[in-house]
Amino acid sequence: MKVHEYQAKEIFKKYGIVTPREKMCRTVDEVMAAAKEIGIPCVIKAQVMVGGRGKAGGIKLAKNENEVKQHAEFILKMEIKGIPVRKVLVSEAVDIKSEAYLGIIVDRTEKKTVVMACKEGGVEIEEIARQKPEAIYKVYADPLLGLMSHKAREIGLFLYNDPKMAFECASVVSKLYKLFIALDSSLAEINPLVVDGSGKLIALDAKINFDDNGLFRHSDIEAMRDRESEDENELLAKEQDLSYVRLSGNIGCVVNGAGLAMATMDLVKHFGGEPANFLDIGGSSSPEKVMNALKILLKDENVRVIFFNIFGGITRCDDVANGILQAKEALNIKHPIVARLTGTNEDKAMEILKDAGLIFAKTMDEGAQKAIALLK
Amino acid sequence: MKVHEYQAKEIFKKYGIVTPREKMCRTVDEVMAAAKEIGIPCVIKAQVMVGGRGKAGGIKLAKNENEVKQHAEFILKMEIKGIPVRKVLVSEAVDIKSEAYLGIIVDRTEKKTVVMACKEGGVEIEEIARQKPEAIYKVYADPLLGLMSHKAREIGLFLYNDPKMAFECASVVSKLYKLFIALDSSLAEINPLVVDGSGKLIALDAKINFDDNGLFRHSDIEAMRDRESEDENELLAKEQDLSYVRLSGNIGCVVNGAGLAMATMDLVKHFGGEPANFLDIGGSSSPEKVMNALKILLKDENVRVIFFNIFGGITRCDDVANGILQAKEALNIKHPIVARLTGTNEDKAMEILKDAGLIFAKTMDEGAQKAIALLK
Amino acid sequence: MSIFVDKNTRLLVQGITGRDGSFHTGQMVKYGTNVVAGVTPGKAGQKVEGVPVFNSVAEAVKKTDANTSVIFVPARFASDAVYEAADAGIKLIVCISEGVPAIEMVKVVDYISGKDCRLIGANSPGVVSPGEAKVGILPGHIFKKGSVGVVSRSGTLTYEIVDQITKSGLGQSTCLGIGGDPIIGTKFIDCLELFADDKDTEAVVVVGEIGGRDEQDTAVYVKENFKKPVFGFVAGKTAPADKRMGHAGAIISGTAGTAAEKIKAFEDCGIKVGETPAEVARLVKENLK
Amino acid sequence: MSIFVDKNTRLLVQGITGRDGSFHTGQMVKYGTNVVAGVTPGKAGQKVEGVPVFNSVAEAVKKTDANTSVIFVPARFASDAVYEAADAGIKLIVCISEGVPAIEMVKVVDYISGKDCRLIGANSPGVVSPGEAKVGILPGHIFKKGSVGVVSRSGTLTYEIVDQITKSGLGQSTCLGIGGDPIIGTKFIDCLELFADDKDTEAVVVVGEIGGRDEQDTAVYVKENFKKPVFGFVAGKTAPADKRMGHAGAIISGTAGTAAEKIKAFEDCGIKVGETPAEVARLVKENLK
Repeated sequence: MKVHEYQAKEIFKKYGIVTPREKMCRTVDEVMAAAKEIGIPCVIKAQVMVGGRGKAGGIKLAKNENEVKQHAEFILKMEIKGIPVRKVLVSEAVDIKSEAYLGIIVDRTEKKTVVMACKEGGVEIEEIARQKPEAIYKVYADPLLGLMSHKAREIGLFLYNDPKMAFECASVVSKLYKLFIALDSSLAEINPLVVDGSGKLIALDAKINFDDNGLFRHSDIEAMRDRESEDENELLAKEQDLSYVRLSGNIGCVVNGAGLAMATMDLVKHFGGEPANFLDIGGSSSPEKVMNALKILLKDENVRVIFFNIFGGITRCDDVANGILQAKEALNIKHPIVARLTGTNEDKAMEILKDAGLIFAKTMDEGAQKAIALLK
Repeated sequence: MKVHEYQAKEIFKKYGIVTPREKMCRTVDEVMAAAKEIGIPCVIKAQVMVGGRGKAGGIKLAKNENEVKQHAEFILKMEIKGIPVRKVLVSEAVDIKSEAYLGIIVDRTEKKTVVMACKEGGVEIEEIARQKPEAIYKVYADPLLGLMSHKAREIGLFLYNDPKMAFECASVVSKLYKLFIALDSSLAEINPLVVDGSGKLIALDAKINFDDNGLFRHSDIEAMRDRESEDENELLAKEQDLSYVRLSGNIGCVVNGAGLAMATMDLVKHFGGEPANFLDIGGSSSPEKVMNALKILLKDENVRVIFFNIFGGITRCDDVANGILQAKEALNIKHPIVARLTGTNEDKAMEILKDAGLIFAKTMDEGAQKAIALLK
Repeated sequence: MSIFVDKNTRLLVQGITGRDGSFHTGQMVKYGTNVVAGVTPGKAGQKVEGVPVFNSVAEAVKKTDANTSVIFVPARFASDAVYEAADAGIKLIVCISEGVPAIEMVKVVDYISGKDCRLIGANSPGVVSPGEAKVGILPGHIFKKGSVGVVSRSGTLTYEIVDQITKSGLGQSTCLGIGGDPIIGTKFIDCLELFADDKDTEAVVVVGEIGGRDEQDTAVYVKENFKKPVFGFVAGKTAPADKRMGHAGAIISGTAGTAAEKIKAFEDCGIKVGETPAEVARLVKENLK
Repeated sequence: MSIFVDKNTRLLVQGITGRDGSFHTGQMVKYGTNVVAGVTPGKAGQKVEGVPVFNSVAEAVKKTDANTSVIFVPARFASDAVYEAADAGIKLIVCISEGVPAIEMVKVVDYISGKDCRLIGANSPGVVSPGEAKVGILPGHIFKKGSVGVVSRSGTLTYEIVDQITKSGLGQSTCLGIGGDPIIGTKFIDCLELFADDKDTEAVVVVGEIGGRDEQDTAVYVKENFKKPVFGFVAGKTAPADKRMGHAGAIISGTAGTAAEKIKAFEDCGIKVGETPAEVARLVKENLK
């Protein structure tokens, strides 16, 4: 789960990491008031959960009241990568002396939490990682003891020559690590971490992603979810224990298992079609789950054909068949349905579906090809 | 550092461990009021930080208002092992179905925190440890991961056959461990842990000792210190970075280093004398420290001779000598002083003290013997 | 021969009285797995599918000499279940539970590393050595004893590929899912090291997916160390960036962890990659004499 | 020969710029110890008694090949100092700092146990191999090269006994204080194991005190495993129960950990116990040919 910059900064503040004076606003009037409170010049930043806000023109310095108004009006009407900007952050214009990068993730290869630092701030860390990986300094936390003080100091001493700055930075690192662990984060990033004119360390930007698997124990974080910014069907799916991601194609895929669901999308593409979605109905599915899945799938008006690819293991094909039958009637589905149901109770499934007007396939290859053919 | 039962129970409550309804009182009137609030019959328990309260008559069941008054008057006038009872705890009379022992300490041999459980409650665990060690069930916490849930369950399943009770107990164990670690305890004990008539687990008594080395990070615990119950000279010594324990003899010992201080006491006893105290002036001593040490020592009116045993390493003998000289004058010390100062700058020390009227000794044996001889 | 599980496996089921635990205990017993014990704290004395239930793993191990454990408890209890099994001397722990937070897995994996114990998963569908033992939730009927090793980050996709391999006439030595989470106990390379020494394994199929760089590391390992033929598949070629595709570990971060880079790494290191599951089976069949 | 420290010791001082650190660096240098580096974060570039100061142990080790560290930092920073030294590959860490909470030491000791590293202390006065190296705060002038090993839970009491041994005409192979805290890195038995293999050590003096049962365990170890003569002393015969006698570890808990039971254990296992420090020196002298 992601949160906005302004939300991440609220968390930062709670953990004692210094952020600029700033205020989240939803309207131009709010922006005008906030700018007066914070002081002009100020920076107006679009709050959207995608990268590249700056390049898209979503971050602007306002040097006078007029510019505050202009920028606020402009940004609050923007769309960035297709996402409408509904909130902006009005932030004090910090006098930046230097910029650095600080981030924490769980490193899959080392199986440890890693703190990454780079003397260049404000850049895409993945870009740096590709182009000059040696510029990224990494320090691993002990899985059980956490990030020891000397490791936090190591980061500080890497980023800053001045010992006072280095130790102040070490303290920021320790706080960032503490919140990372306490909140089951998957990413906590300060980019850039800046030194201002008075030699103070400030987190100019903030990003925290949370591990979905840890959310059950952080209801306060779950409460921060900006439902407006997320795909409502994806949220709905999650609530019903389904896993759904919308794509831009027209062949709706219903599959059991995440790996098979991805492989099914790939297969549709392989044979020249365009998958409309990823949809994993999970391991132990019931007719209701199939019904729910189809409800979500059909909210996508691009969908023209539905392709069921079920490999029955724990999932029983007859359960899926019953679900299809019920949904077809209840939802009055007119879309052609290609069904490839194999494994546990596949014979029963065939019996259930024999008069349902479906197109059957023995293999997933056959199924994908038939689904594509139906579009012609 | 130790706290009273009522204070330990306040901590228990904060961590969710169930204790009886009860109230700490300082006067008979308070006890009468508390008993009415809590209900009669009730139990009145002397709050002193020594073992054997029960045997000494410091815990009494009051079955009616008259008895409440009688017992309160009696207990609030008691001395237990020389300690006057200044506070009592008025506690609901719990309907006890079974009693068990639960305790946590740091095991020196295994170098781990250990949870100990015994099906017999209300007994001295050291007594059990000596007489039937097999009756004590031990579970070690992982130093880094803590007490895993399955280990807490193991304790629960050892103490109770009924799974519901066992899991409730596991939860108590986890809470007790949590507070033990969080507060830098050296002992956390529930003795007895009882099951009441309704099948509820209640900590009927509570004991927590704290690691003095950890107190610097627990000002809230330090604030619980009952200065009335501790020897004021020992507290004063601690504040001045000295380590002092009063004994009952008449030869006051001033030594640098804890081991040597103990050995000095032992030596006095060995040659037939009685040490008045343990007093370690520490590693890097100054004249002021010697002065402070003598001030404390002389508050003990039993002291008739003072024996300095200093092995100069980091401690400089001339510093000690100057301290003696200054103190002798400032405090107008009339007691005979035997001085054995050896090691760093011992010649300078001799020079300083040559006209001070002290009795000198070359070895600690000689010093102890001269000190004893002075008493005759 | 085979790896991880075989006729010597003495299996203990943690969470045996739960819905999934009891159902799959039945399935594993039916397959012929030697299921010797189950654990659900507080339910000692019961039996599930004829298997005795104990209060703790330690007790179960003492009474039944179990050497392998499969975990079916809810995610929030899974890490403690692993600790309990490891503390009780279990040598192989297969964790089926899905949804364990990554930060907990970091601790679990570190703790296990100090013990003579291997963890597969979490979020693994299990391990099958056909004709020997089935541990986990994989459907037994698709397997056939043979010489192809299969190791995968996925569940049903593995079944699909195994099924096609079986239908092509070949069998499997051992098949397992290592789990779809970012932090897992056993990785592709760990399995390949064991397949390398397994006489019955003649070729290995590695089924990867988007996210992380385990496939890239594996490719290099295969090129440098692995003598038997390896075939690959990578799911998620059409997956968008920054979206979790079901599995917690299946996510392209920015531009890292794409299927394209994994496929390239495989091919650069001599691993033949199938475009579709069917093609993987075909490649194996064609290349195995 | 000797144990722990010798001519090969390349010493690093953690907290070298502090009051105690700088003073004792001078003392150690004067004794002839090869002090190669000091560490105080943020003070790199300075020199103390001619010894270069670095920002981190890792950097100091890289530049100077230090293999031993002595810690003089305040108690609340001591455990991190140990972690830092262990992480940097230091093989022997002598922690002088007094006042580290026991629960922290439990973690430190556990962490160290997984590394090729030994910790002496915390709350140790240090280690001296006369004529070779002095690490810590023990006063150098009382030592003389010889064949008696001395290991103690105390500081000045050790000096007293060593001084008397030296004055009796005997010398020492290695003398150390293991620290007066309840949880310490190295115990009596660990030292005896090393003294057993040290050709230059002919006899060992064990200086115990009240609290815990390390002396009792040591007694049994000596009886069963140790071939050289061992002499003992136990401080605190007159100490009252439940009072901490200076050292955090010197406390009789109820009726456990008394001097009497320790002396009995020593004597029951063939360790000759001196009633007074002077008697210990006398016993050693009389029994050593």
